[in-house]
Amino acid sequence: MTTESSGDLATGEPAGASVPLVQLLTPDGERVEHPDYEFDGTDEDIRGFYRDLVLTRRVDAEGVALQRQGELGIWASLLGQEAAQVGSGRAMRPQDYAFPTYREHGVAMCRGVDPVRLLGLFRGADQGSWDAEKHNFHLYTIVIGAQTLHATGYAMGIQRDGAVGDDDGAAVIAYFGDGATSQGDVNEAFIWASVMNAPVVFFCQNNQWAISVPLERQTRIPIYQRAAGFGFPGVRVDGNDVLASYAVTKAALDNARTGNGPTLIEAYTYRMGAHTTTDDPTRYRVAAELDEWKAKDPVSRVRTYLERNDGAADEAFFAAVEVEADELATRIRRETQEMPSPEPTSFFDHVYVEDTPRLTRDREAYAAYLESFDADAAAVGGH
Amino acid sequence: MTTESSGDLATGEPAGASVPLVQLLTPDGERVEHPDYEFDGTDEDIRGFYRDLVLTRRVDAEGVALQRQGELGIWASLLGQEAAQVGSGRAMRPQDYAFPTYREHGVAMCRGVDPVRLLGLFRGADQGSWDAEKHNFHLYTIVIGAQTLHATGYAMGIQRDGAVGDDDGAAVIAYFGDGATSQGDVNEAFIWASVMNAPVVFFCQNNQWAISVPLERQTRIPIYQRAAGFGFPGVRVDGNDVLASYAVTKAALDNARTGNGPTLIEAYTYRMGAHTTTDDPTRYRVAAELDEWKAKDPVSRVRTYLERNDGAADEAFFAAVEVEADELATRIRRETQEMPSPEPTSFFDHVYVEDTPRLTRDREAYAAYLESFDADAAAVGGH
Amino acid sequence: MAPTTLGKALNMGLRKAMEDDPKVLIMGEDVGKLGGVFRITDGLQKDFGEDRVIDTPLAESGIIGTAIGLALRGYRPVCEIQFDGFVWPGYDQIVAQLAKMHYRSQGRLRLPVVVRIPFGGGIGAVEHHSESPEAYFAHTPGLRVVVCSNPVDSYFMIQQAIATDDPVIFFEPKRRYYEKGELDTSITPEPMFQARTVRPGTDLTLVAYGPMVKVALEAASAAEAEGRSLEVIDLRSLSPLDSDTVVASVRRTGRAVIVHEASTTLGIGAELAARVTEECFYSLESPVLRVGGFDTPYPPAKVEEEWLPDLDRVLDAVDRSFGF
Amino acid sequence: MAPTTLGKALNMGLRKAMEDDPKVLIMGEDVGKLGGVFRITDGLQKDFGEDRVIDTPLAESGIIGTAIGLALRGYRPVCEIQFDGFVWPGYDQIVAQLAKMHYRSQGRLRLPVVVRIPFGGGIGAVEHHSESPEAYFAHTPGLRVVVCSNPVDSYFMIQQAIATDDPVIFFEPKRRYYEKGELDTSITPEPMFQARTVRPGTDLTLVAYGPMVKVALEAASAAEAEGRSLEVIDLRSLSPLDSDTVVASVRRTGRAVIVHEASTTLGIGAELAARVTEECFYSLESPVLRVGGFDTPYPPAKVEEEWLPDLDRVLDAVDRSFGF
Ligand SMILES: Cc1ncc(C[n+]2csc(CCOP(=O)(O)OP(=O)(O)O)c2C)c(N)n1
Ligand SMILES: Cc1ncc(C[n+]2csc(CCOP(=O)(O)OP(=O)(O)O)c2C)c(N)n1
Ligand SMILES: [Mg+2]
Ligand SMILES: [Mg+2]
Repeated sequence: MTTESSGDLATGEPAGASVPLVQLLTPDGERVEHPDYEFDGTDEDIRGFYRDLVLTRRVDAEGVALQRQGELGIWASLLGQEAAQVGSGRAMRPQDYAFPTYREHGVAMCRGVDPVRLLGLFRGADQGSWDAEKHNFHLYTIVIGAQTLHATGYAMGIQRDGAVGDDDGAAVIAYFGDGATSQGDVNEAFIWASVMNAPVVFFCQNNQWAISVPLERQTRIPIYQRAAGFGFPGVRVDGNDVLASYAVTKAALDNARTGNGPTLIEAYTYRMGAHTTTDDPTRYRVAAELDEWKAKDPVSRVRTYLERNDGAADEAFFAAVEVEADELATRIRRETQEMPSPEPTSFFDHVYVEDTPRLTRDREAYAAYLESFDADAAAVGGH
Repeated sequence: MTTESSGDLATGEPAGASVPLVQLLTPDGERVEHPDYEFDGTDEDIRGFYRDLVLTRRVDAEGVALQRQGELGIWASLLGQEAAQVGSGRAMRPQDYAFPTYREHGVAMCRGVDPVRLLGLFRGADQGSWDAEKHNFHLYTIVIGAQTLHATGYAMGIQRDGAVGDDDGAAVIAYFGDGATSQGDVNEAFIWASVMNAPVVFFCQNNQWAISVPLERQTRIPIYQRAAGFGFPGVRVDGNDVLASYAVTKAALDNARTGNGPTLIEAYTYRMGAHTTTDDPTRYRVAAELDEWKAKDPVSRVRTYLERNDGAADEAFFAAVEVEADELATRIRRETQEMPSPEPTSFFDHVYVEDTPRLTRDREAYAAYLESFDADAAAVGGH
Repeated sequence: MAPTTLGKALNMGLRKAMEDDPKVLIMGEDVGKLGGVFRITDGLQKDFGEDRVIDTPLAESGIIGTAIGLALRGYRPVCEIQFDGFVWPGYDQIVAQLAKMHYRSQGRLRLPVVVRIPFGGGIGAVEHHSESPEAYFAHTPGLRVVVCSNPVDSYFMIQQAIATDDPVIFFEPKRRYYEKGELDTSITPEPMFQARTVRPGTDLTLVAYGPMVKVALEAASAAEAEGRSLEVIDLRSLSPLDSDTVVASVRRTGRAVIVHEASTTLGIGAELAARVTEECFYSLESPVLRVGGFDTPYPPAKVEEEWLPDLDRVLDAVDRSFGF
Repeated sequence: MAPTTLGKALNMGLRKAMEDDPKVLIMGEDVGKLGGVFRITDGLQKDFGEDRVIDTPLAESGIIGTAIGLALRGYRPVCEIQFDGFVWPGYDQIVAQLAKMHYRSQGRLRLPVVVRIPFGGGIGAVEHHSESPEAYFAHTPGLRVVVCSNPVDSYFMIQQAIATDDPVIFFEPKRRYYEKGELDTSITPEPMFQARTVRPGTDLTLVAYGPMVKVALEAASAAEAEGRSLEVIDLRSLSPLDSDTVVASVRRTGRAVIVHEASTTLGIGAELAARVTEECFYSLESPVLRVGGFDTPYPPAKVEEEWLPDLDRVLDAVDRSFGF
């Protein structure tokens, strides 16, 4: 693992300064070598990544659009973070388990979650309706940082199952943002994981902003260096480079599954959109920043690579992905619009595995109360 | 500042391994040089330290004895940690402010707090009765780690007062234990202090144990290295060496007061007694450990130094200190035994700056209720 | 005198407090350039600087914990918790430190810290953004807990809270942020820790606070049409809980209904019902009834209107009260 | 059948649960070699190993948060919070995660986590070691909250709690740890989420739980001498709160007094008073009275006996009830 010496840490080097990061595909679509990491896949794999990136971006755009049209209450866009998510998501094995924030739509798709399922939460129809255990992809966690402890505990469970130690072992990946690194929970997760040597990878998407708060308010040194203070490796990867994100995550997960403990990955990236659809980034950041990052776009560099390298992908491939994305968007839109709202008394369900007597009574009384309106309406009309 | 490179951090070097620590006075009473730190005081200062160490130890012993005799509910002994406390406490300037745990009796005395005041809390007569603002020594904090954030906020106040930046600046020192480093609050304090560049020194007395839990359960690398992960310097000092504890703390406080931000000091020491008087360390640690540390006793090495160096101190000096300690112990004992218990209705006071109507009513009603017993007793006897 | 939204009134009140006392600080997530996600601190960092309006790292315990330290140094921090559901990581600092330090020090130390919490539902939000955690604070001795319900109170109460030498948990009804009222900043405000009768009546006492005051007033109007005169009380202060005002009213009306969004069990209504019953036992013609959120977690937004107390559920409780 | 202390009964119950189900884990500060500061987990690490009895780092949020993860992986963690006053750093994980995850997942995920909290005062301890925070949990939908009061219940209830697929906050009356009772481990225990009438009576219903059950029983004996027959109910379950058992009793007796150590305002007594009044309005001959800790922080140990409800204060309330 590439970690920095801490000599410079003490000098207070700015957190965003030009720190070496692992890159395997440049913004111009050139593949480059790195001493510690290599991408061991084929062009077919890269085409697969490209497809994932495009579909992820399309789903995200559809989320924004559906919110604008009033179909969703809010949407948290991942625009710009596709490569970090697809790269890390694809690096997981089936037996691995992911604990996401509220923005990991790309990871969700890698885990086989139908993106329509993601929209329910933002529509207000549910609080996450996919089967976490089927996809090994936990529900979204909104309270910043809380999921990193769940991930660590889950990893301790893997240890107790004896499912760690060799190449078939399982590992956990915990997603969180740059802002989250300030939460006590995240630091406690680092401590637990380190002391227990738990098979967990901490994947921080440093998208430079926590809503309106810039990175400098969360740390004065690069985030990946936090790990050194807890005694485990940290590495910064180009989060807009899907190959590097894949390679670095794969190495870290393999490290974890074989019993070598946690790693902190800082995926250096940028939130190109607003924090959520209710946010207005013009209040706190300058447009020039966005332009700078557009040049590092995570999707276009893969396309450039595929186009430039004869035989890597042809026109038909790109067209097919486009069609697939269009169809996916159409389906999402339709299924979201058709998404049923929960029944009025549904909120009494699943408070506990077994209803309490009072919940049963409250549900019945409320149902009767609701029915009284129908009756009233049939007669003279209620209040 | 001496900080380690993080290269070895990642390898998981054990937290208690033989890591370089700053030492200026060996267990044998020899003064030694250190490239980064020197003790700039005189033999008179060292005699002063000796006196502080002896008085601190005597007060502590008296606390233990008073608890055994039922005068205190509990006592948290600092036996073995005298040098870390006296060294750091004496390094403070009058304008500096300390935020202690429940074990900083030695620091309290350096700050001019009458030790009898410390006993009230352990007796159950109060929850800390000294004037924190007079001594610039906050009340004891029992919830592990909470005070580190108070210290950091206080340091932010110093910044806002413009009282930081030159040699006359003020600084804050936050005390906590090795176990406390696992609390979210302590790590959040590191983040705040680092990002705000607050004038605060984090002084961790690593006494190797958090009740029965050994250091390895809190960290897998030396504690002082935690600071590097947050971008500020960390240093390990021999916590049983009063000269080194003084020199390192003074340097860190001066760094802070002049605007150079936080430092983490790990005072490497040992809790020679039980966690508190209710604890039984034989359940979880071996006697050999204690013997090892007895050889590093923080008090005897200063005495050896003073005895060995002609003119540094004479018999009369040692005898005078002994007399003073005896007198102090006698006074503490007497004043503790005479300490009045709070009035029965006192617990209604100071819930708020101004009583609420209900508190006033409750107090009156309760006073009347209590009086009814006296009346009853005068008549036929109550229930 | 101008029509002003509740949110803007809070902003004006904060500005006034900062002008009046240089020790007043604002701290929290996104309170600076963004002006908070609800813009309650809009423009304050620009005018008072980054030293007085502090965008903090993202950690609630850190926010409250450092605010305590700042208060010990003589400042008067006003902390913003971004949404009700995010106060819990800071809860230890609130209940074990902030609430107790004055007591612990036998009155020597003062902790003039205000914790602003936009609270309540009805805004179509995702989980953790619609909670009503006031009872958790009101059960904690050492904290003062107040709730504003209209622009005038908002403007004055935030200043009164900041001027209070005890810690104050200041709840803001987020779904009313954009509702307007006439605001005359030149009047002398009433004391903060008292309930207010916002509509007199003779037949039943209807008690509410924060977002539910509006619903209670609507219910009183609707009931009037049915010939029932409801007295509406805006509690304003939950700790100290001004039950005296309610008791005095119930002694006249003989009936009471209390409304809040928080789950009914152990909500403020429970305490009020217990006190009112004890103090008005012989005046009560029916038991104190409670209309609260159900005893479930806050539900997804698509059914929140069913979950939340509303006009109909209040009127239903009024009917039930008269049915005893 | 042997006289066993309450603490030992808990230890035996934990051991039994661990023997019966290899998925049961114990985690917390000092639960290993030390066996916990109260020795409730004594000997368990020795017999079940460090993988099943885990001495954790010193951080309550970490304890609860990782327990949630372990539960998601199929384990049944039993977390020990060392003292009542130290639960707050873990409170967010309890109220925002543990309590809601089953609901959030529409029942797909189950969180069989037990959080053991030794609670209450009367042991001469320093600050934060004598708190009664049960209402904070009982106000939180999604949590189950129970309290044991005697060795038999302790032995069985801890096993029942571990067997429950919902999160259970398990309060243990620390000042009763050393009190003995006959324990027959072969009997079939009663369901856990129900109150129990521990002494029948006809004139007044006296309700208590945890450490106050003993005081209530003593009060009933004392009252008998004055010719009053008090029915004593041990609530046992605070969430769900078995008010039905209390209501049925009060319908017979016409009077109720409820006792707990927690501050009176918004304590369990408030909820019980509200419910009982609503459901027994016409049977009540006097209002439900509450005997609780005062509305102040827990005081220094030297005056805790004055602060805590005791025999005399309970009898005083009984007198007042009959005085109506
Ligand atoms: C405990 C908590 N406090 C505050 C919030 C409100 N909030 C939602 S997202 C966010 C910023 C998160 O920033 P970061 O961790 O960098 O993730 P990003 O949104 O950039 O992906 C904040 C403050 C929250 N969800 N949880
Ligand atoms: C939040 C919290 N949890 C648990 C405790 C109980 N407790 C008191 S002291 C202690 C161990 C502290 O260890 P350390 O930080 O190393 O300090 P030391 O006692 O060794 O000086 C524990 C667990 C507490 N006081 N606060
Ligand atoms: Mg971010
Ligand atoms: Mg220690």
